[in-house]
Amino acid sequence: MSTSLILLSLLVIGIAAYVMASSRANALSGGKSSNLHSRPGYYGSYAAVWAMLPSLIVLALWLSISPSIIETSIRGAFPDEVKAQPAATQNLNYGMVSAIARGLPKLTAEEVAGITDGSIDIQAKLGEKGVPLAGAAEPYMIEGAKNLTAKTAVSRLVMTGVVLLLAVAGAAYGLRSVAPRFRARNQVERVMLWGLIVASSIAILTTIGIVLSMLSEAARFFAMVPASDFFFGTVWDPRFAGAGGTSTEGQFGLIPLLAGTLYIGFVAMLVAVPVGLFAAIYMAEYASPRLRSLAKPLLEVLAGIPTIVYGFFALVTVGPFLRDLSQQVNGLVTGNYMNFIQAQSVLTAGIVMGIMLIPYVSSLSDDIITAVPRAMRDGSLGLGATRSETIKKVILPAALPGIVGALLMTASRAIGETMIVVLAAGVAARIDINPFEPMTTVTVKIVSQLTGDLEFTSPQTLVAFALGITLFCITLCLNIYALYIVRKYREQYE
Amino acid sequence: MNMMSEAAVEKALDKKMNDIALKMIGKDVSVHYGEKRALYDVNLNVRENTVTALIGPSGCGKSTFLRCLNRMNDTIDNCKVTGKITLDADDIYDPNIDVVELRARVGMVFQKPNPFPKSIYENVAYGPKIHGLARSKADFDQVVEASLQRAGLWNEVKDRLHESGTGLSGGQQQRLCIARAVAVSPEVILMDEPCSALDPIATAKVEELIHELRTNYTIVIVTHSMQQAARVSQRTAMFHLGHLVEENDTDKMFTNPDDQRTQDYIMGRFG
Amino acid sequence: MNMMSEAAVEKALDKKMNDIALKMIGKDVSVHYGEKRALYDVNLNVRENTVTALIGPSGCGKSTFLRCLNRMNDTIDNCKVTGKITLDADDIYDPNIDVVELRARVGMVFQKPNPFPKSIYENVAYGPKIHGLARSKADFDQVVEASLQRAGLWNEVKDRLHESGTGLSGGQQQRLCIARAVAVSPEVILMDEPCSALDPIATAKVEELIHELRTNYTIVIVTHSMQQAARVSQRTAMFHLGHLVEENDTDKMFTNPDDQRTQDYIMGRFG
Amino acid sequence: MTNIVSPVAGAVSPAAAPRRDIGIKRRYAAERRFRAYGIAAITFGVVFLILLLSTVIRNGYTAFQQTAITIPVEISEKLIDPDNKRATDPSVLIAANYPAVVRDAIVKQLGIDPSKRTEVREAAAMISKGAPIQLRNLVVANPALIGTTVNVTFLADANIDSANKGQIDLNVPEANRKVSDTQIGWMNQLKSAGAIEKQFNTGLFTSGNSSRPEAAGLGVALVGSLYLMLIVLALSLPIGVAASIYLEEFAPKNKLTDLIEVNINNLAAVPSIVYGLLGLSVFINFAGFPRSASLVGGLVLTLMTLPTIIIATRAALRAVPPSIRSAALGLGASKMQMVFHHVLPLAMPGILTGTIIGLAHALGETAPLLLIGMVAFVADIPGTPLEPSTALPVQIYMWANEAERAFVERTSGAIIVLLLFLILMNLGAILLRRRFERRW
Amino acid sequence: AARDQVQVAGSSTVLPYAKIVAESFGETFPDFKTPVVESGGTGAGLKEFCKGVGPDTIDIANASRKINEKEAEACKAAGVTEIQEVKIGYDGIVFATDSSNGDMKIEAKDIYKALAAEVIVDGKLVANPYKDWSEINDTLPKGPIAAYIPGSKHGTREVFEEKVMKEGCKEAGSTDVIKGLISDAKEASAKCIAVRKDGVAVDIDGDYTETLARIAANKTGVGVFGLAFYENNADKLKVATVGGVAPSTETISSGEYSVSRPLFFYVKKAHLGVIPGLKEYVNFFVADQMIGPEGPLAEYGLVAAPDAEREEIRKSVEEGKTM
Ligand SMILES: Nc1ncnc2c1ncn2[C@@H]1O[C@H](COP(=O)(O)OP(=O)(O)OP(=O)(O)O)[C@@H](O)[C@H]1O
Ligand SMILES: Nc1ncnc2c1ncn2[C@@H]1O[C@H](COP(=O)(O)OP(=O)(O)OP(=O)(O)O)[C@@H](O)[C@H]1O
Ligand SMILES: [Mg+2]
Ligand SMILES: [Mg+2]
Repeated sequence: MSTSLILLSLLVIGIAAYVMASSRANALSGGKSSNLHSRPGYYGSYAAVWAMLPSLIVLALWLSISPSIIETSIRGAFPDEVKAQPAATQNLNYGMVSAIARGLPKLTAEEVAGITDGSIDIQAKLGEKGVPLAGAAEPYMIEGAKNLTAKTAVSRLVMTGVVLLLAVAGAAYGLRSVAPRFRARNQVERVMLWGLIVASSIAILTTIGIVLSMLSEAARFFAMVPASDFFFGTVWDPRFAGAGGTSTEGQFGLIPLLAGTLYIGFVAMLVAVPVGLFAAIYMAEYASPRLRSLAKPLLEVLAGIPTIVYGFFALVTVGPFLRDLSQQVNGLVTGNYMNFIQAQSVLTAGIVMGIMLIPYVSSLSDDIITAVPRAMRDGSLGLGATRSETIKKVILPAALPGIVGALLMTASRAIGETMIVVLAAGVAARIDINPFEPMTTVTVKIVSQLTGDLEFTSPQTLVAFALGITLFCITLCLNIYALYIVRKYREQYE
Repeated sequence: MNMMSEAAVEKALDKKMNDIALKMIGKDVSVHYGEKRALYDVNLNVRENTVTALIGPSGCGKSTFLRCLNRMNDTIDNCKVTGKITLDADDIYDPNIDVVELRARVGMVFQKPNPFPKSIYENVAYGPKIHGLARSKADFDQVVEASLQRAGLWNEVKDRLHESGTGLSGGQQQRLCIARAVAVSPEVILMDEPCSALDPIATAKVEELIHELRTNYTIVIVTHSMQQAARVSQRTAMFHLGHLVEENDTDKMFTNPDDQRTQDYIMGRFG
Repeated sequence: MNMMSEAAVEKALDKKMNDIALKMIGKDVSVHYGEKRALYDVNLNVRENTVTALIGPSGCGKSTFLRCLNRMNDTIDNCKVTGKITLDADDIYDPNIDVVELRARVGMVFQKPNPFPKSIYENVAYGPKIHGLARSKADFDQVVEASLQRAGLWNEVKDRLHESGTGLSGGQQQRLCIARAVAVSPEVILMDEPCSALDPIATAKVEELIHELRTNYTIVIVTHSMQQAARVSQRTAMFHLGHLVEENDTDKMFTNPDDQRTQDYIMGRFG
Repeated sequence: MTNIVSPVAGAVSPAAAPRRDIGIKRRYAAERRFRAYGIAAITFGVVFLILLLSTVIRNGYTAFQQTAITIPVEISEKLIDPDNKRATDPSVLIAANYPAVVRDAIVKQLGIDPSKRTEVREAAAMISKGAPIQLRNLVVANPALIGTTVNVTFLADANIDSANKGQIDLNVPEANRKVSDTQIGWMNQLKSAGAIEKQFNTGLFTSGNSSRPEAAGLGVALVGSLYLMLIVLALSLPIGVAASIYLEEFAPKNKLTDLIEVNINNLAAVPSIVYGLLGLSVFINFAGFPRSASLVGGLVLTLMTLPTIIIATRAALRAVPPSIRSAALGLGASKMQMVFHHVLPLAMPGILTGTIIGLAHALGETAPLLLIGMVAFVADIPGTPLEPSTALPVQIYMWANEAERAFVERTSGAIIVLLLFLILMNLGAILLRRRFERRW
Repeated sequence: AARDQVQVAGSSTVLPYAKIVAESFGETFPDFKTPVVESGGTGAGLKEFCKGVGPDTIDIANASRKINEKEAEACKAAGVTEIQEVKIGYDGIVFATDSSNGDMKIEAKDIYKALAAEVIVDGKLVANPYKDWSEINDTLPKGPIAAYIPGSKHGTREVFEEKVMKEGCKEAGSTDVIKGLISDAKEASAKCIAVRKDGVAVDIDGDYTETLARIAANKTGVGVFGLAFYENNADKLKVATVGGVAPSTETISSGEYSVSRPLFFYVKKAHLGVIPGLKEYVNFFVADQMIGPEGPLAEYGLVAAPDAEREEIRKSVEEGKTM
């Protein structure tokens, strides 16, 4: 049976179990549900869970483990001289075997025979059928492939049997457990709880995945470039080390990127936080429902505009505008019409990114502010506080944890943004305290080092992974600090 | 102090006799919550330096009327108030009136205790702070202590002033809210069932407070305890189904009311 | 019906005489909120089909004890309960006990009315729904109406069953919460000042309800009205500063208490 | 406090009593300022939005129109099937010299001497290079057309399209323009003959990508984005909400859950391209999903969106007052029931906001798609999420980098389409959110 | 899973050409699906290419440079032993400014002087002091120096460094002086090509559109473009002659204009004849109809290889010659 068919049968068994168990519970209750511990639906769900969950787990495990078990046994049957080859070659050989095995079912019996006795060129034959082979196949590979096909078939058959049997057995067990005092709801809720736990573990798995997918490459980078040069270097200048290039590998100083990241993020937050917070406060506390229901989605559009659009907006409109403005201002003040704001600058990037981030602050904060119970507002207004005082002294403190969460997310987005920075602040890695000069961020460099024409094993590319890991650790520390702050100032209403 | 207070009482009584010092006047006050009408043309005056009790069965509109007096109904979206209410001859629903000043002058204790999720100290100091009634730390300490004393809560909380006000028992929260309202010394204090969660002793303390406040302040109190109304108030108004049934001197009200319904209600023959 | 109820009362009295039917037993119950200790080794039994009143000054730990009886204290982070409480001989703090089932058997009306921000109908129907006590729409209608009737709220809200429960007056909310608790017919009902926001007539109705419920249910009520305690309860327990001062038959308690403090409190000589 | 207020003389109005100074003027000024800040903030955001949108719309609205040339085409048998073998060998029809047919048609229409080779070439260049294919499909579908003359509407070449829309600066020296003066003359000639007209650009929505600007469309990108968003919505919303519920309502509050919380916040700060790396190694290399497929893209974007939804949901859950929880628990609801019946509905607005913002972000994201091969030239509309496809932002990104001028307006046009997509997508959530919003 | 279309990845410089070919291929062969062409850079493309053999790996990697040793080894280790290299033509690299500027004639040494991190002044290596084009060469227009050059990850950057900076260094006579000052040969040659970091030379990590936009925002700036991009935007840009030669397809293919680089693609031989359409695609690509001087690629801006070289390419494809 194909996997999807098995899944379908499991579903059918599950539904059947549900129906039977709940009707059985109904019958047991004798019309008075207080005789039962749980509602009949819970008994049904309990039986369905028993029918489907174990069998699904077995199915998943089987599907993921059996290939490697079969692989080991096939490899064990390889001739000794093949086994003596280096591991990489062996892997390739096994790749061939599985490719042949993929092709075998597409061949007729004669063709298989032909292949086995060597009268037909297997590579060409399988190529015809759309299965590419990396090289010429040796007899032991064909043998292995046949073996593989056979074993896979057996494994699948057994798996189908086991899984379906398990499902039926589970359903029966679930059904048998139906008894008035049986705590079906607790059991079902326990399963749900595990579901929730699994969902939250996805976040953990993502983290592990991210760290793992970067760690080994980052380690390779640090094998080529000393960590101290990376962490304490103040010059970012990875040179082009192309094919047979003569140039050296350049310098990979983290500091200018980090400074740029923090600076640009800071300016962006300087725009986004006040604007977003005030917008949220206005929408939640002052605006008429109509204005609010219009303004909120409008501002949310800002979050959906692709960042490249912001980037070009910064490059073509905001940057030159600020430059010309500074020219005029300088001219009026000093008489020297020299622009002091560069067209590409921290300021430009910060402002434009800040605009993009407004809805992150405004929409979330608005929801949280709206959720503060009315009694809090009444209490303060009744004492003669103005609305703004109420907001500042009562509502915002009560909404603080949520708002801080929103702000953290906003800051995170600011750190993770690329296109706006590239187009608005450029890619020049410099250290400067003047916000009117260009700088760049870690993220920009991660993207630019990962794309482009360099080979993947050069430190120029690998540095992206080192940057990624470092950024990860730094933001982690910032987040821990933020959590500590929130804990300290949290106010629980009621 | 006692002397003075007595003098004040006398003065108040004088005024009452002449029927002049009307602190607040409600004329044809009607309230709608959306479609539902909650008050029907209520004409009720609040006399200065007097305790006015509002009584009536649950849901008859006492809180609604009370909330009209300092415009707390403004905060309810679908609530519409018509008619005229004056405070010291100023129409409080006049667009030019300043709600904040109004509420600073007409303070309120809500029916459901609603302490801020802040420390007990901050809860009480909040009003004086926003109105600038205290400056130095010492001022604040003094105001906080005095207010908590008056609400009869000081002894219970003096060791935990900096713990959260939401961690108090129900009755303690109610007294905290009274302390909070008293701390800004408004001219009129509206109290919506201030003793509902209080034991007799605490109730007595609050009643004493009301008595004491009366010399300088005007008080409107909602209560469902006839005894309490009789004990603390000079004037009583009886509501029923959104109508003002009767308004009268408390003594008269509880001995010989004009309206049959009042009589029935007070006698517990109602419903 | 009346006959039966009388018979039941007699039965209950019988049990009481023999001192057997203890529905709940609290042994050495102590509660800490963080550092602060709120109850000190309370030993208090709740008899079956009896109304037990808890009295005592505000902040003495009545609500805290009540919340121990159905483990609502579990939801407060820093609250720690020690000692042993049994319901029908099962230790309710046993890790194997099903808290949900416990709470379905031991219902609660909270001190501060807390209706769900749903319609009045849904507020009442919620309990029966999750416990599967009603199936059809008609069943639900019937349960909702009966419960609201019992809480004396039906007439006021029958036209607006599908409006929000939070748009009710304070007293109406309180009765709604009572109706909500009654709708699931728990074995034990804990009521934390159920009449605090009610006028005398509504109070009388709730007291009548309590009286009626007593035949089949066990009731624990917190009240700060001595009169109410005397009217509705058969047993009274008096708390003070976290200690159980005295537990006794109500009659005895209000006439000739064993403890001096009880006497003082009841006489109002306290504080 | 016990001081008696100044004695009231007789029947004088009590209003004469001096009022307390509670700094009302100053406070009202602060109040007005505060309000003004709010209005300013909203105005700031909205003005920028309008500025952005108007720029985009100004540049892009022309992309929704397309110049088409309708000319009579003589489908001569001589050119298409000179040896009359089409009955036996259908491939003749496919391989026939259609470009010549198109060329002849335009040459005839303009009345050019067919022997002047450069002029002929220039004239032929006015019609899209896709025209021969269009003609071929026409003939293959209906071989009876051979030997007849039919009116066919071709797309004009992108440069003629631009010229027709007035986007080409005729002051630039002819050598530096893509359109010659002769072609402009011809264009005007065709215009006066009524052969050139602007029509609605349906191809923009239905065609796949193309290297010819006039034929390039967003079909693949639209379908791809649709798949992506469906996958993201179907996965990230339930997973995100489930995770938040566990962390906020069930998880014991200890160091481990703190770590998870911090960790999720931190995931929001991971640059999106890193998710691309993760997707490449997990979904393509490890799990063996195909490259360029929207399924993989959807999974990657799901991981990227999860932190946003989780953070928003947790904040919303936290904002539900505890009294609601006690009320439910007190009635004998289990914790699960309490959460799903009461807390979740109240937290819904916040959850939906998180979803709106998260999806908006996912809809506009390019970087992670780069590494899993979705930044690609794809011409065929994908039938399933396993086939190669692109996404709207990718198309915008790629068109923005095209050299041809005609792609400029299309880039803006694509942005408009993306925003429409965004608005449509969010409309449901916004309406839903309004339903759930209430104050208590 | 079997795949029914060709998958291509790699250099974004080659992308437009591959796109044109893929599209025409799809139209010409209705039986085959149009190939999918990813962009993402030569390095990433080759990495995917070298992942192994089989339908779950790509068939062709586009490259704007030759595959290097390490990459070829990685390929081999993964089983990609037979790789066909196909050169498709040349990419000309031009310097251009905003069209509002006057004619610009530059020499490699001007660029070197304007952009080098350190230049020789009075026999000493000092940080680049020049601020204005006219300080370098008075034939150049007056205006502050600003240049938009490809980022250090781009293949074009390498060409820029090798063919312009290094040449300019030599032309300016600095090479020898530097060699005299610095003993280490590697370091000395690095000095020649190091670009100043004071904001005068701006790295562009994006595409030429970004350079174009930057020039539009700063009219005195000089940008580096591909010939194809310039030709499509000739109305907005003014191209500079280098060494007196104006860049064009003719001058580049004849070698007169030196700043250019070859473009390639690499084919996985094991996939030929297996992935439907792959063989046809490769043949279609190298036909004169595509890469010839009259073909659409040349029209777009590719500099076609000389006739003989194209013949060579076709022959080696025909023979299936591998590296
Ligand atoms: N969540 C909490 N955190 C800290 N302390 C608490 C908390 N809840 C109650 N307390 C304290 O525990 C003591 C007993 O509180 P409890 O609520 O049981 O009083 P009570 O007898 O119900 O009083 P009342 O009649 O005022 O409701 C009080 O001093 C109170 O301040
Ligand atoms: N926000 C509201 N929306 C709709 N109706 C309301 C609202 N608030 C109160 N009502 C209704 O208006 C009427 C009067 O309510 P009000 O709160 O004034 O009663 P009350 O006299 O204070 O009663 P109680 O003693 O129970 O507090 C009641 O019927 C109530 O249901
Ligand atoms: Mg009320
Ligand atoms: Mg209490």
